[in-house]
Amino acid sequence: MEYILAKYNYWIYILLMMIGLYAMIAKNNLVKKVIGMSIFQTAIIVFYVSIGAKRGASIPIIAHGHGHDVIATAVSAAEYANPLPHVLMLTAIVVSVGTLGVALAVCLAIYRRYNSLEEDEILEQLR
Amino acid sequence: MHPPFPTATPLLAICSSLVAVPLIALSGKKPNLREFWTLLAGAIKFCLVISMAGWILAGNTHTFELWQFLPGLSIKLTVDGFGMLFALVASSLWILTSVYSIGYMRGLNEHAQTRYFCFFALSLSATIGVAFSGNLLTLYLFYELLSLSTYPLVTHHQDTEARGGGRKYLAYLLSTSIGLALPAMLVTYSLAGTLDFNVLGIFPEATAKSTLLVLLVMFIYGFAKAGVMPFHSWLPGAMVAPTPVSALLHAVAVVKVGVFSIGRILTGIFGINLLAAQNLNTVVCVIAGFTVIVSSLIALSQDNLKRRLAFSTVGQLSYIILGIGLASILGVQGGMLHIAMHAFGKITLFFCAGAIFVATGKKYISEMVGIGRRMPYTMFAFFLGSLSVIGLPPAGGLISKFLMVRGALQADLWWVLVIYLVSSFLNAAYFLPIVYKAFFCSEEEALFEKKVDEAPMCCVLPLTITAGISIGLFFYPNLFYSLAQIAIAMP
Amino acid sequence: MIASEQAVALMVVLPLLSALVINMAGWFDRRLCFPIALFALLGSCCSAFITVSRVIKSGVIHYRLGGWAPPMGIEYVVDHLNALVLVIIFVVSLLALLFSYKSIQVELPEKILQFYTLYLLLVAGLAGMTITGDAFNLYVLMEISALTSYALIALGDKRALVASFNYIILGTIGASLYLLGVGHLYIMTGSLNMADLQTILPALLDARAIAVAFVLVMGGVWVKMAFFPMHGWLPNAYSYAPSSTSCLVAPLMTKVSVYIMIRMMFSVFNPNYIFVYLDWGRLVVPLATVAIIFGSISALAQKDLRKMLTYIIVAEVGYMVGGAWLANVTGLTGAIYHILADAMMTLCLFMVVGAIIYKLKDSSMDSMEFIFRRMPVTSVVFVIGAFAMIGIPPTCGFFSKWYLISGAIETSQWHYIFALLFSSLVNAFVFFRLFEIGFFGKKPADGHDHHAPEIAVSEAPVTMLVPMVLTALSLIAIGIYTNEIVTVLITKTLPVGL
Amino acid sequence: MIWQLDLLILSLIVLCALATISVKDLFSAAIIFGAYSFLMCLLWTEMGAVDVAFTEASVGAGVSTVLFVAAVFRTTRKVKDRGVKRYWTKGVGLLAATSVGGVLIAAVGDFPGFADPLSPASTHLSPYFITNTLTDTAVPNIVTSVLADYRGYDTMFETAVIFAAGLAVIAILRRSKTGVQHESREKVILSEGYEDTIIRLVARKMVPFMQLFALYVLAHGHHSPGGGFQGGVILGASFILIAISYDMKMLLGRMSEKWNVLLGNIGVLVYAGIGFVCLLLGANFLDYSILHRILPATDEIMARSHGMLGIETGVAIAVSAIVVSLYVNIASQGKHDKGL
Repeated sequence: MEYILAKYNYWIYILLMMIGLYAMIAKNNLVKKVIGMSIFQTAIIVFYVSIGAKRGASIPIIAHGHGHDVIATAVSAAEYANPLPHVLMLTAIVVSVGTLGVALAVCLAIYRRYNSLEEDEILEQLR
Repeated sequence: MHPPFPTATPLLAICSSLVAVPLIALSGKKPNLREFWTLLAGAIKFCLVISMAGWILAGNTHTFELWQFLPGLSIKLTVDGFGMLFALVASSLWILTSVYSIGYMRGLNEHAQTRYFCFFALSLSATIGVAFSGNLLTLYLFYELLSLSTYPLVTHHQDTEARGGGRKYLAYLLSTSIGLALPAMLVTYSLAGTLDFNVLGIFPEATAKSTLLVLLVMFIYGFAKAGVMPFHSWLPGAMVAPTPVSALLHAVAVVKVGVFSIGRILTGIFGINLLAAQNLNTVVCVIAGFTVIVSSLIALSQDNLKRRLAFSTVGQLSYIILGIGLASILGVQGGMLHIAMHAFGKITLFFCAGAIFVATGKKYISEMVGIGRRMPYTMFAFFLGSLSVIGLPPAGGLISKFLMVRGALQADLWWVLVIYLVSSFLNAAYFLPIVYKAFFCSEEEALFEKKVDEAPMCCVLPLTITAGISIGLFFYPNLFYSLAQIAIAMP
Repeated sequence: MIASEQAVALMVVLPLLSALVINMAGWFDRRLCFPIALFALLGSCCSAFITVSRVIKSGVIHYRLGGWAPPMGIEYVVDHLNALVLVIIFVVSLLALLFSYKSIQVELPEKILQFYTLYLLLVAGLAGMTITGDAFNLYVLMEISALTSYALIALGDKRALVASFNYIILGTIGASLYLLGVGHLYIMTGSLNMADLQTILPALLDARAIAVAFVLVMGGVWVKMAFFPMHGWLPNAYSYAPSSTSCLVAPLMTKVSVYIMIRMMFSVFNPNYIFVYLDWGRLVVPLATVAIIFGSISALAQKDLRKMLTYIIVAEVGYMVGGAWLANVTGLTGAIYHILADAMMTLCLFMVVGAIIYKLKDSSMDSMEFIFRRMPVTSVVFVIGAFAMIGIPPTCGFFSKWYLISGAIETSQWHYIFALLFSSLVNAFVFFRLFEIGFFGKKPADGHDHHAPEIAVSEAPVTMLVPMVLTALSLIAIGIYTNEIVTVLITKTLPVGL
Repeated sequence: MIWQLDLLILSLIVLCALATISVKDLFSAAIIFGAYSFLMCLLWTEMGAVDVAFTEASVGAGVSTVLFVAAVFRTTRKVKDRGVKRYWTKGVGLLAATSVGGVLIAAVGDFPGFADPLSPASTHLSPYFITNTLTDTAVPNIVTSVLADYRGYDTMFETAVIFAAGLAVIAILRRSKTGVQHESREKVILSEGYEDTIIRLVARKMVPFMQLFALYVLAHGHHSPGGGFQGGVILGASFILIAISYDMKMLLGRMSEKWNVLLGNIGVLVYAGIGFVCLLLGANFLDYSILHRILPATDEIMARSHGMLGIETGVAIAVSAIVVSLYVNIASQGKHDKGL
């Protein structure tokens, strides 16, 4: 029980990932696939951000630190959350919105040509 | 004492016809100029080869490393007795075949003659390359080049039959070389660490007999140009090619390259000591002996002259493999010598078949009754050629067969002797009736609608010469014989 | 000298900057796009060659981006292996660019601007993937190359959109799996720098999470390289794309992915872990065998030239994966050499098909009819490319097979040898069928001395012929210089402990 | 961190995810997906990842939702249910999902406990960033300093990704110019039916504040959550608001397609250009400290800070322009005639 509770974030991210992956592969509607893709990507973000969490730490912005003249006060690493996963995930979010845009554009172009968003109908027209 | 050996001569000998390819291609509009290039390249090639012969006969070998492809493995040219023997045969016959081709192609007004001569020159380069290969990789390279450059020659007519023959040709040759010879070569390399030919064999002593056996079988079948059954059927199929192609490529270049390769592998990769010691020579003899007998029997039943010649070739090739496979000194010498003897004899026969076709348009033996009166020179040459192939005096074939028989005795393989005798009898049985019908049966006029005369000069001259050489080799076999002796002289 | 030190950075920066410049200049005059792209790639090419010579002379180059020491900052690491891959990337992209000059004017006259911008971004992404020493940075660059290739493929004919959509879905799965794998590495080690990871990982051998990280990274990369059974997206995507896109994408994308697989296997994990501790070579090599056989048989069944080539790519990916997983030096050498060889072979054949499409507006096998008379230069190039694919010496295809088979012999993986030989034979069959159509026409001629119908020579434009001929020559040159390439570049990169 | 709250949000997220992939109406799916993103945003704030939360709020919940809605609006809302025929695909999907899930579950056992301060991730690299950000770069927001400087190379390509996406959407969707003019002449005011004075008034009044806030987020990114991305997205959102409340012509009148792409281009160019200037000055690519040679009254550390501001500005320009361009093209199917 403790094993499950201590890592609940990780269990949830796996669940989200499975939902997203299932939607990407099994859904017939293209927009649904794209939604699955977004869920899949956010699941990874959950994972990374969970890595960055630190018990008893504050947000990764150094308090009262304006300019490098006042750095006499030593900064303790334990006080602040791990910033690296946050940075990585900023990048990942932006990348995912880029992918989302392109995927939706392709969906629209497909709809314009085949007048359908259902995969099987499109494949039938291609045949 | 000979002058120092020019290093690059073997390379030049290979390249002389390669250089001719673009020249031939560019002068396609002017047939005379084109044929001049062909003949010039042939003459240069022959001179280059013969210039090395003295040096080789003095007991030297020459190795020339051209390019290192892989670590410890290079493109390497070696001139030794065996290679020299083969190169001499191939380059001398090329000149004759070129003359003959000119007569044949012009006589029949064939299409795409430029393409024909281009690939003809290319395939000769590959043949000489095989002859001078210093290691198995180089040999394989030229072997593949030969398969590819002869494909357009085989499919020359471009009709359904030619295309079928061409497909079969490539399918057999490529699939065996890629599927059997290449992996066998790689396994050999990983076992021995080298692929350079060495009369002592290159395998380490610890190699298991079963491995050797598998490799041996893969090599023999892998070089399918040698026509060992059951990978022989491309050869009759490829008879759709124009006759000069059949003559040169299926009496000399292609098939002899296959046999030469197997000979090289038996003597240079395995080494005859190993073959004899491990009793592997029996395996070779069984495989080759089977082909000898079966192909001779098939040849008996063929009516198409070229097909009969083709099956005869299949049998004779295995003769050579049988000789080398005996793994006794005399047997190997006989096998090597038979490459030359059979080449001159068989090319005469093919030339004759072509000449008959040019003059009369006949392909079938049953239609050639009494033709000897019309084409006496041709049919007499045919007679001499068949004597050589059967191994009767006064033709060169006798000497090589005699050596091989002695080799069988030397190797203590009595049953091989039986194969030789039976097959010689069969050879006689499928050749001599043709000659008999041509000369001694009453002429049936109905078979020849119009007046038939000899084929053009260009066709008759080469076949007369080769027939003459076949006989001449009976009396003066020394050149080839001493080359063969040098080739197998154990250090 | 500064210029040669900065050449490392310029390789990636030049295509990126020039992509932006092209986009700006192109809004004013479209004719500016091509020359800018050409100069940028020429510059990158020169930088790549300078870098290679530096690597050969003085060993591995580290370049700190932003001046930060790794593992804090991101660094470029150029060793012999990725120097080779970088040269491949820039040479191929330069040749493909030259090739695209005419074909793009016919196929996508309205999208020239976007095409060249995306093209250079793609090149920048591929080069960045190859050069980076940071596992996460690799993901970002993987996405940029993926995103641009989605778009470039979607510009193709009417079926390209659906193919591109499938590619987006599967490409995203692949990249995400990779990212997840990097996440697992990060949670276990706290580091993202490849060299740093390699020093930390041996202490964590027993952790199951590390094995999972390895599976995820490999899974992601395999999806990206279309390794069987994750190959489904590739054939359609590459065969419906505009021909100038497929000339760039087909030779490079899978090859760079293979390179990344090798890099992850040996520069992040180590051979001891993969082959001794996990011992998964026994699982992957049979899969590679299946990939090769499947790819070859599918290629045999195709009627369309490009479709056929794409299935050959699927088989070739099997070659390289199998070679890398043979767990010996020879096999890995073969796999790396095959990256080079296959990139050039694929480029060669795709350009030939591109030229045929340009001239005849058709890529079915029937379009090859009398091609030898119609487009003699193109068909000679085609013959050389086909020989390389079949593996006929002295083209480079023979030598990669040589190494791969030797490597398999050393480990007695006979099924893999069989698959390689089988695919060579199938390639031979496939290409000779085309030669026959190209040489003699579809239907056999009847009669003895017929003369084929008169067909005027109508060759592709010079801007297509030049890169094609250069590529064909390079196939032979690479084959002839095998020994040099292997000893100077490849053997230097082989990981210790193999 | 309150684990009860955490758990509550996580379960809501899973519910939303399930709902969004199972509803039959795509419009609902898009809206539920928006809710999903907002919940994510909450979760991350709660976990201390404020910058990620900010980005998710603006990018994930904001722009993504708008794009989804626009796409659905342009195509169809209905999802046809063909459950019967698709057993095979569903089987593959289930198989893939469970196998990947199984592999992932196998790994979790080895993970350090959630939020463990002694985990490798918290002890290996991050302490360096936390303790040295002020001495190295004089930027108190560690996320900003890592994003824009320590890992500035990542961020440059991230901007390039966005730029590439914008360009890709144009390449895929945009139709020829002649066609556009032709169609827009026919339908002059297309959003007539949606005309609503209150909305327009509120929107018009909001836009300047949004833009001001965007500039604040950008400029203050060194000291508080935010930065180029967030600022850029908000700036872009203000333009999208105009397009939604009025019509696309009004937006395009203020910011033509050409300028849009050019701005996106310039943004990335500012970023890469600053990096390139560093290279020209003799330092490594993106090594801003060298900029102190050309910037007045700065030492090497402040040069890094200023360099970051420069590239963040570039990012903001690029992101805002590309977000608008994404919206314009997707909402109008590349015809640039009408929006939502």
